[in-house]
Amino acid sequence: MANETRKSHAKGAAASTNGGAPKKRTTSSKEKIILDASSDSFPESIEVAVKFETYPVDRYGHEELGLSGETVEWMYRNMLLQRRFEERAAQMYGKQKIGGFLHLYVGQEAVSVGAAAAINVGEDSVITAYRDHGLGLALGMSADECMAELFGKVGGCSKGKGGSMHFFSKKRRLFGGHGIVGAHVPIGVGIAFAHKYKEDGGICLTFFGDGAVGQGAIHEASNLASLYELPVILIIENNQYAMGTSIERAFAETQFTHQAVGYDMPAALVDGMDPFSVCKAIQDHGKMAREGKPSLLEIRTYRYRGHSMSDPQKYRTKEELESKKNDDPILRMKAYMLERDMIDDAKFEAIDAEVKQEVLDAVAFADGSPEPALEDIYDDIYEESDYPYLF
Amino acid sequence: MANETRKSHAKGAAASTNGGAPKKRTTSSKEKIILDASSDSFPESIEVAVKFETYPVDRYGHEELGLSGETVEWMYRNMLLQRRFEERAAQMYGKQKIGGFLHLYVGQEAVSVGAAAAINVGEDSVITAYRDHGLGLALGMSADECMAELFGKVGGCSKGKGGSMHFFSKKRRLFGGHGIVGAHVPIGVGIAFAHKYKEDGGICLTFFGDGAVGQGAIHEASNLASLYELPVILIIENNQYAMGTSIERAFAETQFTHQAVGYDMPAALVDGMDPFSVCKAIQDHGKMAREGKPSLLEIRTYRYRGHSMSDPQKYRTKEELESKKNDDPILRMKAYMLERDMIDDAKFEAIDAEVKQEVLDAVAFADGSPEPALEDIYDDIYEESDYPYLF
Amino acid sequence: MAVLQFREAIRAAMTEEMERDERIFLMGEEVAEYNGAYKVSEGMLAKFGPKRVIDTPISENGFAGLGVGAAMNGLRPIIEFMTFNFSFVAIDQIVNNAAKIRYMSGGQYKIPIVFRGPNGAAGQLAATHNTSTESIYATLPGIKVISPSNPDDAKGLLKSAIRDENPVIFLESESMYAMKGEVSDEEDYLIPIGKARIAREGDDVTIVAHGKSYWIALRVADRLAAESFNAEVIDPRTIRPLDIDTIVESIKKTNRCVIIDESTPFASISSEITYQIQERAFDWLDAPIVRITAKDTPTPYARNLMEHYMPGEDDAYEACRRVMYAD
Amino acid sequence: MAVLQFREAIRAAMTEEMERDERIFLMGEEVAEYNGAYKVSEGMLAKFGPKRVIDTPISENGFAGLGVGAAMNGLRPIIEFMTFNFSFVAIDQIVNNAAKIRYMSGGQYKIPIVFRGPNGAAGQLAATHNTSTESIYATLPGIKVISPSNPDDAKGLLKSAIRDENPVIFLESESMYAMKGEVSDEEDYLIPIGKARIAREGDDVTIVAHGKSYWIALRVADRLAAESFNAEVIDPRTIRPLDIDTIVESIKKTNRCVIIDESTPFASISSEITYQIQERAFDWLDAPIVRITAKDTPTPYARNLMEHYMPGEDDAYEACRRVMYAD
Ligand SMILES: Cc1ncc(C[n+]2csc(CCOP(=O)(O)OP(=O)(O)O)c2C)c(N)n1
Ligand SMILES: Cc1ncc(C[n+]2csc(CCOP(=O)(O)OP(=O)(O)O)c2C)c(N)n1
Ligand SMILES: [Mg+2]
Ligand SMILES: [Mg+2]
Repeated sequence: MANETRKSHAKGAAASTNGGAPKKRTTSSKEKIILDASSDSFPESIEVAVKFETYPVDRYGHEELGLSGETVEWMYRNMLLQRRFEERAAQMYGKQKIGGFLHLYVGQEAVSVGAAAAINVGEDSVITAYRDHGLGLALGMSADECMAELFGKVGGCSKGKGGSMHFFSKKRRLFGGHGIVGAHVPIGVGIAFAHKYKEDGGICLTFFGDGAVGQGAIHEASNLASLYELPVILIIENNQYAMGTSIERAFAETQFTHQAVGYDMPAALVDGMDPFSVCKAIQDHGKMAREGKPSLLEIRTYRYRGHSMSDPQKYRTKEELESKKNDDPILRMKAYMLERDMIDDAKFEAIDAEVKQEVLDAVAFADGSPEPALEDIYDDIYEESDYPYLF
Repeated sequence: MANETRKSHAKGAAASTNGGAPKKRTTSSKEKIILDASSDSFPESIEVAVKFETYPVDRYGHEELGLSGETVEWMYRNMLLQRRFEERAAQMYGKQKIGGFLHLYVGQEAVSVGAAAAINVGEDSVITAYRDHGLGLALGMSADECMAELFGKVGGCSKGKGGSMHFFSKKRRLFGGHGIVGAHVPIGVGIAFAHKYKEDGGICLTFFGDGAVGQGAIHEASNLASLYELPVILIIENNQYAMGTSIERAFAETQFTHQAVGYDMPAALVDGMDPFSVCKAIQDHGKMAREGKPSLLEIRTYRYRGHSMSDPQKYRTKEELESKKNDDPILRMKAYMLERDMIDDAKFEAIDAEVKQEVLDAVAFADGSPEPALEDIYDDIYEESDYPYLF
Repeated sequence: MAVLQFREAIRAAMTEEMERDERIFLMGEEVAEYNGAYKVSEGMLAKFGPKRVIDTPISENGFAGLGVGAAMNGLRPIIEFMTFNFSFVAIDQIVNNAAKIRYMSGGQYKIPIVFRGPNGAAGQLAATHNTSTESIYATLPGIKVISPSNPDDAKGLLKSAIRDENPVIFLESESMYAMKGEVSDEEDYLIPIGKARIAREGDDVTIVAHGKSYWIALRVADRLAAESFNAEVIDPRTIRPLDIDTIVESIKKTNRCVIIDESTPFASISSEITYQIQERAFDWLDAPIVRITAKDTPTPYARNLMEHYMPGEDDAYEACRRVMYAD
Repeated sequence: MAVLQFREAIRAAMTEEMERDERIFLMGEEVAEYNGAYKVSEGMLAKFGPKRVIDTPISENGFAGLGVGAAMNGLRPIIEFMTFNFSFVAIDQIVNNAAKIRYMSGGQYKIPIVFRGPNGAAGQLAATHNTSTESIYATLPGIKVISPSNPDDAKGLLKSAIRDENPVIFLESESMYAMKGEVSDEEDYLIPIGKARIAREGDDVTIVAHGKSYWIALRVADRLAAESFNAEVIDPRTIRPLDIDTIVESIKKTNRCVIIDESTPFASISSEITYQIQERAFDWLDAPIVRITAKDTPTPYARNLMEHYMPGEDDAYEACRRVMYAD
């Protein structure tokens, strides 16, 4: 097989259509032992040897990550805010103040704050699936606008039109909140495409669940991201279940980093119970993304609550759940701060009280915010105000 | 991370829903160095080291493959038949006896005959894309029914309703001929699912082009095949172009065997210019498939003609094309047989003449076969003859 | 007669058919171990085992295609979409494969497959989770589309769908799953596909409504009855093929028609029924046909907007009065 | 006025707009180095370079979604489907994302994107390669759908589509690409989206036909003219929003209507136009509206069947005579 001819032909071609930049085929972490040999002959055998970085818990301190003491406090506070916000939302769901589905993020908070602390919020972009409250709050959306959205009120971040699954914030560059599993991942890649096109230096964090790995959309998006060298990090929030299906029952290969091999993409495994590990991973891969090297992160995390409010959770044992809860990211963070004398118990109590109040205020705000007017149903569909709807 | 808990929980689960059989996670060719360690801790690093088999040209003789002299002669004859059939079809297309698209297989013949010689035709199943004439003939469909299909006549294999892209033969278990790139691959996996379900010992060869690797359907189908341990071989006929797009311009990773890593699936690279190499690869992986181990084959081949009849082929050089033509599978086979004195020149001439006549007869048959009656347009849509169509 | 929930009627149909025919299997997300996202398949894994009740990854395109292939190779798959909103990632398998392969193969390969699951609105789930897909699927020659309105029909029609030799789209409803109704316990209870049901006779106005909307039609008919108007209520049950004969017969009696459907209006079932009525009963129509549908908008989340979005009973009632020139 | 091929008119529209606005890019299979599968984008790579004219892998779902994301983040993508037959693997991105995200975000994110490419039948390509998709896409609130019938409209409407702030489906035709016609060379030639064109005035019967079918309508009108019947021919140009006002005005004059459309009939454009006409002009109709469509079947390959499948000029002609009670 005239391997060389093929390759050299292609190089020129690639140079001229991949968004301007030739595709660089070598990645630091991967060696193709035989294939890239510049021999004209068919290979005797093919080997692939790839090493993936990992980001375990308790390895990183805030200083080496360049995070200030205030940022650390913010991280703690925001995780707590997410937790309390969602606990309250669950209560409001019980009172039927909230309709539809409500998917809680409880247990996964370290992922969102670690990510938010690693990027330039307001310049970089973020997109995720329907389990989106945590990310919204981590990006700085107010508890008010978030709670009001759950209540379906005009004060909500999406004016009450999106609900729990569809948080959007143009200001914070949260591109949603998306309900069709996997379908927003190509969108994330497109957001990154626009960053590159506009040369604005931005990157797009594209979060999705382990379950979404089953969707073809992820495959197409991964190849496009790598082929066009887009500033994106594809982030699997592997909480180990998609509704009642554990990853082992859904995937032939449950080590998701391995997916990246098919796209010549770097990948890493991250422990999502420590916000510093997440932050470090996203700092590192964010840098790569800004240099045109997209990557895949598998972040191992865990959701303490059911998939949604109606989930009997027979698919996991109480023991499993309890053992995971021992790994709580908020407790870990608290311990970290106490160990280092960063703040004292009184301050923790103050934060607790503040956060509690913030959530109560959000409920009051949401309660007080008006329902949309019925004629608003026709707003926000088209740009035009005179579009001729059917009646 | 409580890796072990997770794993052991899953094993039981997998056992009960993966079509009855627990998923075996170890494959001969792949070693996960650290991940499978039964440690409760998060891995320090992850490595994947996979070795893929290769099947180069000129490595295998017919005897070690268990092929008789007659079979070898059949292989030669059938490749020639495909070549002559398509050359004639191209001519008939010029005469407007054939409409629509006509995608020729010229250059790729070794793939189809190698495959046909490796399976139990009529018991095993085959499905492919729109470049399907070669496989149809290799499976024993008559030149008559094939040519008549191209002519859109009732004597055609699909009664003139399918045309070039849609050859079907229930008798030969050719499940099509499919025009939507990639979309038949899940169907191939489903055919294999039925073989396993019925326990009839059959396997399904699922062919698709390199271009189809861009489709999400392939990703979903690969995972399903591996997860359910279905008797299927996913076969990429990598002729290095999808229309005018070389694989380097379409894929971040052009070594397609690497895709298999994400599905914990064995894969191999096959030189498709030698039917024995193809045959051996499909024998080996067919055996694995029958034992419930699906796999991925990348068969490197080359099409001498344009994508379809209207392709100016500016995307490749004359030199590239000529160098590939030197690798012709029919010439190779002829040389093989001559070297071994399997048949003499006179016999080759006789075969040539026979094949030529067979194709001429097919044209005559197609010409003479009647057009479908206009009312046939309503046949073969539903089972019922009294379905109330709109008019 | 037994009183069953809608979901139980569907389960009964699947169970009876699977007991009868080894080739039938059920596949979809959470159908097995979880007992169904909406508990439709509860207990079926226990009964039939993992060979025949099969959980999938979230790969609708993959497993819809798998179903088509299995059907071509002699099995009779029931493929559950958790909801039909998610069928859009798999629709190519239905449009281009399930609907067309029999034809393209000159009749060699038949595809006896049922795609089933909830369709349409189900409360405040917002725009991506409330799509009524019948107008789209019913455009496809090669496919049948069924949308039952009650447990009895659900059972009888699903059994027929499973036995049908063609691909069938069977549309259920999240919000109706808990609805109870009398269900025949006849040994082999089969309702023919393509036959409408005249749910209530009347000669003042014909109301056509399938699925969930049927219940609005009944309530409207009640209100009209209180005013001594007799509405004839027709549940088409099957969308493709459509039993236009039954509808036209009714129009010839009532001379007016209101269609209730929770699809968005453009190029929907209501458009099609209107075309066919005016084609066949033009001279019998005394008033324009009126449709009451979902609003011509994406589905909003907020409770009040969502209610406003859905076809309204009051609107339907007023439409009936209007076509009867009752005001 | 210049005489351009249909494909050249489309190229001119894209080229002019891309010269005007840096944010516009063209992406699709074979659009760049191959110069377009049907040579629509010929020379555009050379002109605009690989940053703005971009070849893709065969990943319609991926690059349609990429386009949606790019549009949300400030660009104005033109996404080419090699043909709309292949849009079914990507339709979820259109149904659930392009059409709904503006709404679900409460208006925060607009999605100015054009999905374009050939639609409908194109000779003997058999069932999977001949689908008319307008009936399906036009069901979607949030989307606009355009189907021009001639080079001039193609240019003026595509320019408007590219400038539109909403997602637009722009349907072309393989078989019309080589058709020549006069095209305005006005500086900024914009035809408003949502305005039908009265192509020919008449008061005996209204023929409504878009895209390729428009040319059948013209031929039928010619034949009728030879018999002294004056057909009014309306090309709706835009399917969603539909300019029903223009159609209804015409019906009020002619009192009869024939619709020609190469979609399969069920729940199609013709069904919808019929509903809307009878809704607004019931009392003006002197005969049932008749549609002439593709057959209610998958598309066959054989030449004679394929011809039979398509809406026929003779059928349309006879339908016109029938609704005029001319026989
Ligand atoms: C295409 C599609 N199929 C099915 C669903 C129904 N569904 C909603 S969430 C979910 C599980 C997703 O799991 P995962 O991606 O792991 O996210 P997690 O809920 O764990 O955050 C499913 C199957 C959907 N929304 N979209
Ligand atoms: C989903 C889809 N997208 C696009 C096309 C148009 N198309 C037909 S063949 C082809 C190239 C396919 O290349 P490959 O898979 O390598 O097969 P080959 O032609 O080389 O045999 C394309 C893009 C299609 N048929 N289906
Ligand atoms: Mg999950
Ligand atoms: Mg190829």
